[in-house]
Amino acid sequence: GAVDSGSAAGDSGRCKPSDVTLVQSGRGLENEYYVAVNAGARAFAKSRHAHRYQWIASNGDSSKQLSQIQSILAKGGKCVVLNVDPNESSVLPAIVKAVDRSGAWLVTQWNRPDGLAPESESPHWVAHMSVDGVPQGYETAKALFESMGGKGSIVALQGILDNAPAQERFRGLKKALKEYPGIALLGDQTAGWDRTKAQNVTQTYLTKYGHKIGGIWAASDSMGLGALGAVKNAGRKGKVKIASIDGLAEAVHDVRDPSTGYVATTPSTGAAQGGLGMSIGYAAATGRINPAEEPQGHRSFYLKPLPVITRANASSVPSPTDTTKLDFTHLWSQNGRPIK
Amino acid sequence: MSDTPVMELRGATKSFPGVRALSDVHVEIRQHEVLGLIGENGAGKSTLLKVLCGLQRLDSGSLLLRGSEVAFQGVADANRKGVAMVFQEQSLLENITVAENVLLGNEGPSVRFGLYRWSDLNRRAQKYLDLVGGSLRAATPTSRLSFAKRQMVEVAKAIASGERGHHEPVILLDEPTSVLEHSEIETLFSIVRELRERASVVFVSHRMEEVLAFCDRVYVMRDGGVVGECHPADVTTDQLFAMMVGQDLSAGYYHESDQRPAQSRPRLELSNLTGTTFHDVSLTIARGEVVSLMGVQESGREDVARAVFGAVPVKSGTITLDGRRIRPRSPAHAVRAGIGYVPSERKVDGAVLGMDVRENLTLAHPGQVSRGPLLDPARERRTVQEWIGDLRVRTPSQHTPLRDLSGGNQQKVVLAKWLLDPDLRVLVLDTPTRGLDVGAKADVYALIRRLAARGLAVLLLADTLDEGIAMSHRVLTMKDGRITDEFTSGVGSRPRRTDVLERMV
Amino acid sequence: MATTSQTPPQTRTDTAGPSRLRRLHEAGAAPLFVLAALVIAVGAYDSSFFQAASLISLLEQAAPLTLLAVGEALVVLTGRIDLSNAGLASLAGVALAHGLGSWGPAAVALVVVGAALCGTLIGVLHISTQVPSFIITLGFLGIFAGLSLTTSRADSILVTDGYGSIEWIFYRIFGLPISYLLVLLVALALMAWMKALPTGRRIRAIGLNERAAAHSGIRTRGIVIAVFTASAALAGLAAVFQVARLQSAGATTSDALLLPAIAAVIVGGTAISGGIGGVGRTLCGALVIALLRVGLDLVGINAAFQPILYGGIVIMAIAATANRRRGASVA
Amino acid sequence: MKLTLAPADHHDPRATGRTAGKTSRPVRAVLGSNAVPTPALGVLALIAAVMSFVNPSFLSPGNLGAVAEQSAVPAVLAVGLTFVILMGGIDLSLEGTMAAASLTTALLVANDRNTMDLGLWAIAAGCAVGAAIGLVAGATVGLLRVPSFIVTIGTWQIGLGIAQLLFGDTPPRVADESFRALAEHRTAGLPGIVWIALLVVAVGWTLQRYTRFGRYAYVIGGSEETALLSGVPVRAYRAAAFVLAGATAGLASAMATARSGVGDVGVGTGLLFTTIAGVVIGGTLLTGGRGGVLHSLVGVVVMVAIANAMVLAGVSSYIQQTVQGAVVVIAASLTLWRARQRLRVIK
Ligand SMILES: Nc1ncnc2c1ncn2[C@@H]1O[C@H](COP(=O)(O)OP(=O)(O)OP(=O)(O)O)[C@@H](O)[C@H]1O
Ligand SMILES: Nc1ncnc2c1ncn2[C@@H]1O[C@H](COP(=O)(O)OP(=O)(O)OP(=O)(O)O)[C@@H](O)[C@H]1O
Ligand SMILES: [Mg+2]
Ligand SMILES: [Mg+2]
Repeated sequence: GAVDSGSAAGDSGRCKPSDVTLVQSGRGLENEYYVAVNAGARAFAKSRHAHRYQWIASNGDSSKQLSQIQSILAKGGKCVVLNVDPNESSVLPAIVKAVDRSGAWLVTQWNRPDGLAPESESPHWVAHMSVDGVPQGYETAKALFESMGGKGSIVALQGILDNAPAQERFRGLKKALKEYPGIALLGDQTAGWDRTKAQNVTQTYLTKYGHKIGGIWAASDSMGLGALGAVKNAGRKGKVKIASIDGLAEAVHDVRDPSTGYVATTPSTGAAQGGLGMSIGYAAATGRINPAEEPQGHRSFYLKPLPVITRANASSVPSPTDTTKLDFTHLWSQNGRPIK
Repeated sequence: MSDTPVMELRGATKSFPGVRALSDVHVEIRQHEVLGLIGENGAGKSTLLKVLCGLQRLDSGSLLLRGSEVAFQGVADANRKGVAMVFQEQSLLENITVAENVLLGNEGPSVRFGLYRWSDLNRRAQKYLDLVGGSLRAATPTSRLSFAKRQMVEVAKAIASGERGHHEPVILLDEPTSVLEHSEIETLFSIVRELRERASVVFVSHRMEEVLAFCDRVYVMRDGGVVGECHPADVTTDQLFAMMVGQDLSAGYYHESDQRPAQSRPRLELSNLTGTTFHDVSLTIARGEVVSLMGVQESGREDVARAVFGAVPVKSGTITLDGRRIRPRSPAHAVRAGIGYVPSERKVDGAVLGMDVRENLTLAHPGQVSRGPLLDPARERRTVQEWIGDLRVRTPSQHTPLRDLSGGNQQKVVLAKWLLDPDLRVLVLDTPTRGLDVGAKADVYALIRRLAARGLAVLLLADTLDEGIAMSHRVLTMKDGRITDEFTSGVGSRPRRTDVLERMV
Repeated sequence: MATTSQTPPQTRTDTAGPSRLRRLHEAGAAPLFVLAALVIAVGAYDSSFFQAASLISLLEQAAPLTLLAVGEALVVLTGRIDLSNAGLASLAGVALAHGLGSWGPAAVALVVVGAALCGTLIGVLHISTQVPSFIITLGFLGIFAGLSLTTSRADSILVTDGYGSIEWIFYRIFGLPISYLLVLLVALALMAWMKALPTGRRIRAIGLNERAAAHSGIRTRGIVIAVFTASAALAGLAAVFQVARLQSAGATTSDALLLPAIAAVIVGGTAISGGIGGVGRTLCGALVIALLRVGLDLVGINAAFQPILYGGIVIMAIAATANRRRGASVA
Repeated sequence: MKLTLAPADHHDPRATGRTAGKTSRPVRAVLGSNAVPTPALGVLALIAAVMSFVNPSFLSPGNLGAVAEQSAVPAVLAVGLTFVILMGGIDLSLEGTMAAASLTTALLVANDRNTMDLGLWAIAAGCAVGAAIGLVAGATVGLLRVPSFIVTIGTWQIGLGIAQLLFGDTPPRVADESFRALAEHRTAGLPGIVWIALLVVAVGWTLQRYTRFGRYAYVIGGSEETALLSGVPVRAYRAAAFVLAGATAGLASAMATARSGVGDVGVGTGLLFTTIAGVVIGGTLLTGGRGGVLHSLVGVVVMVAIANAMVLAGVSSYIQQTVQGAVVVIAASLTLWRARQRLRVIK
């Protein structure tokens, strides 16, 4: 493997629950998704009766994220449990290396470079979980195409190009497009997950293609909502259908309202990623599981795909920060297919 | 007319790090007089004026305005009390109009409720501009004015500032004539003469003749003190010189006896040199020869000098140095070919004011104080000390920032920067004595003679006609970008001023 | 006469000779004091910070930032700014990650030289078009970002083959981090260069009065180009460090180091108007910033308050270290 | 008396101002003066000319309206920033300031988080928050004599922190229809925010031309020393410029919030690049003293038009940043080309 095996290879953790420090790392709490992640992780911390829990924000700065983690490890030692959403996959090897060297416990989310996996690297990298963007992109696109009656033209807004979920989601869209020959993709642009940029790009598309556009697919809700703003301002609210991914409260709200033309989004996975990720790491640190002995499907996996949110089920969707449904005792209850 | 002086300084003392700029000075400015202030560089003239106008505070001593002691809160405060100054360096802003400059900080009724009333502003400014003549228009952007016109605007601005108070103003003029031409100086003097009717004027100049012709009373300063007070009627230029420098210098002022005949071998040759502001300029300077290039404004002489140094582009023609053709595309090329250049705008082009004396001295030829590629601090210290001694640079130490030296001493450092190089072949001097006191000037003249004797070719753009004639072996005149004539000028066979002048205008 | 060059008489307030404190300040002591104060403050909250592991970890984290900051300091000394160096480091990182597999150690040299050439291009464009460095390098920031995205195919690249040739940078020798020792070596070499050769003075002269420097025969254009080249080469070196540290490279990996690197230069006491400052104090400044980036987490400050504190402390640190000598612009 | 020789009339090569008397025709005089951002207008014309071949819908009224709408927010930002830059400073904090103001505004109009309903007064509150952050920067620059470049990096973070504190769990959604209408309702074919932007530009231009604040901005940018000597309270004016820049950032943020309908910490993302590049391309010098509000307006429109044109031209997302960066370099070179001169110092 690319990372040396640490000294504690094969051991499970022996930390006393009271010694464990729980650390959740992500971009920042100005983002609804991370609020949900934080809520999930915090809920887990609470369920284990208030161990030390810390949220650290990378603010989109990879070097800073690595530095924060290295500093916390230098100070905290073996009983640190980290649930990390790497700012970009390129910082992950270094994080794994640092964790492995200090004997702490790591669970990661979303991004990892090709060729790097917990099962082949280190027992201290307990697990990597992600959400499969392909079915998300596929299902939302299908809902969009259905709402358009299976024909017409769409434009697509991509996420930051340098990002695996963005690519997976777009792949899902492509897959759906193949199944709907009546639907044409007029163009796609990145709006970098950004609402304002999405609004500007959509506005430009609307002037470029005019009434040809019957639908907009966006790789994230924030961009979908930006697109909705542009559609509204162009006076075409309801006539242009929109579908996107992430389950932001506002998007769910708009899906409920038929006049917006917002047809689909996906449920938020933040709380599950925070809570379950933390509980898996904690289980390893306290010796409840021995990562080295867990099957591959427990080390690298996608969360179970959840049904998309459409108008039919929108009113029953729980809030993204709702953690009551999370079951921290059944560590693998949400596992979907393994990541190869 | 009352007897109380308008302004008075008593026991005024002012020190800067390492320098005592004023020591126990007592001066008074009387009503409706033009008071002259002369003295060598660093004598404290500008400091005195700055104290008078509120720019600097006294360490000790007192300042009296119309009989009562004052402490100005700053220039603006002094303005409000009727004291205004034209600074030695021009301080107009070129990105605003003339009117705005004249009334800067003094817009008064032209700004109502925070809003500019341009017509009113222009009208009021025009009033002051008309006072100084020269067909200045208030609404003109300042960037479009020539240097001389800007000087007039400065005077107008000072009058405007001074008249803010309820009394007759005191106007302080710090070397206002140094950049002006003959006719402009005449204009300035007539303005000041008129001004005398309703104001008091303090006038600083290095030109004795001006001071004598023009002032009612003169203070002579030396080393931060007033060493004499006289009335122009009673003294001669030579006496003033003597008083200023503490010895009789005027005899050997230009060091004419030191002029050595030029060698025959040519050093620098320009042939048919053409640039944007000069055409077909051909001239030759032999080893050991000083050639002065004379011309009025826009004659192109300055750009010829800069072209030799690679600072302005040449369109056609050739420059030959010691028989080899050179094409200086930048000053760096020229320097490597052995050319040195002392620019006219010392503070902008010549000196790095934020660096110390030592670093400035060795900036152009660090090789002279290095061992191999490495600077040799010991050798550097020694060399710099030698030059400081040789040129009598007055500085507290080698490590004093150049900013803290007086103008003349700065100029000496700028000159010495080139002299460090034993291989220097050509020295281009653009008004090297502008703003220098007579003592410093004499030092510079002596230096030029010495350099010529060493075999250098010197191209001199003199500050005055006399200087150009007295210092050179040959005088070339330029007009409208072309060379118009050539005069030889040996010891005892100097060309007549009028002849030279005729070919310039 | 241009208004920018006008030097009307300045108000002088200082009458005494330079006091010892002032001389210490001018020698660059202030950044050291700020650094010490911060270290003590963090240590007071959490004494485990004084453990060797924590301090060494801090040095390691500071290494790439320091390289960028030192390069930036050279540019800032001439009165210019380089907004592109962090973006260039990202691009160079991507190039290195691609190259290491097939070229091995030679890729390191190639990347540093390639980065340096990018700097030369920036310098040449800046000089020949006479467009302010701020805007040229802002443009190149965009250009580099786009190129990183294209060359990385918007994916991060794990380095497996050839990683051995740079991995050692983040080893430790006798417990000391090789990475930071290398940075020190580079910095000391630059300091010696600046001190013992005329170049250092020339750079400062350009920062203080470029026209006078040009009129003294200094090849100002060449030096400015060289300085941008050096900054870019150090950005390339920083990229090597980043790849060694991360074992991978992404299109935006180093982008976020831009403002911290500039802050490090200024906190170090180098005047943004040029001419005053140097390399050594920038080392200090970089450590201050590196510490600030993680210190607030170590102390356990709530994430939402962190930016406010960070901003406030940076401002105060600079207020303490800024050189307010006359002639230094404060705008 | 001695006769003196003055030096040749020395027009400083660094001055970008042009020599008088060379232009006779009034049109040329106007275009040649600094009053009109001629080169930036030229760049704009160039973009239009190229696009009329590539994709003529660029010049359709609908798309021009889109460009106007997308320019509105950065244009308002640019007005405030122009005064800071005119005085020789810079304000990098606007993304952080916008974040704080966006949250403030969204939480003060009718929203889904609390029961506030200040209506359009919330815009004033947003401006006030921006102005307060600007005041921190201005006061720090003035009192501590620290370069604005770095102070505003600090206040940027402070603004972000305030925004994060206000964010809570979800972005506050704007429910106030009259507030949203600023972006959605069209008058004479253009949404309200475009008219607001035009009004702000007009006010900015009036400030620049007819007020002490505006004229002294040129004075301070021309020479701080001279300004001080003339009794201009430089610190106060400089602080005022930062306050103005903060307030316009607050207003711009309110406009962007009306457009997007949520209080968003990322509301200003990318606008710093657009605005500063726009201001410089317009011809306002970063060293201060030259340029103006109209220049900045044109520069910002150039930046927005480039982004718009690239989408219309179908330029791949991968190279858009590269193209934009290259265009910045080229446009700035064109803008400043005529001022090139040997030994000219540009930093
Ligand atoms: N926007 C402006 N910016 C700068 N200056 C202006 C502006 N508008 C007007 N001015 C100036 O204000 C002056 C007054 O304008 P007006 O048209 O009233 O001139 P005027 O009174 O006829 O001329 P004057 O009184 O100067 O002989 C104009 O000459 C012009 O110089
Ligand atoms: N009609 C006028 N009368 C008086 N002053 C004027 C007039 N028009 C312009 N000015 C002044 O002339 C100067 C240059 O004119 P210009 O119109 O170019 O000014 P600007 O647009 O404010 O600044 P810039 O030169 O940077 O574009 C300005 O300072 C302005 O105040
Ligand atoms: Mg003087
Ligand atoms: Mg204008």
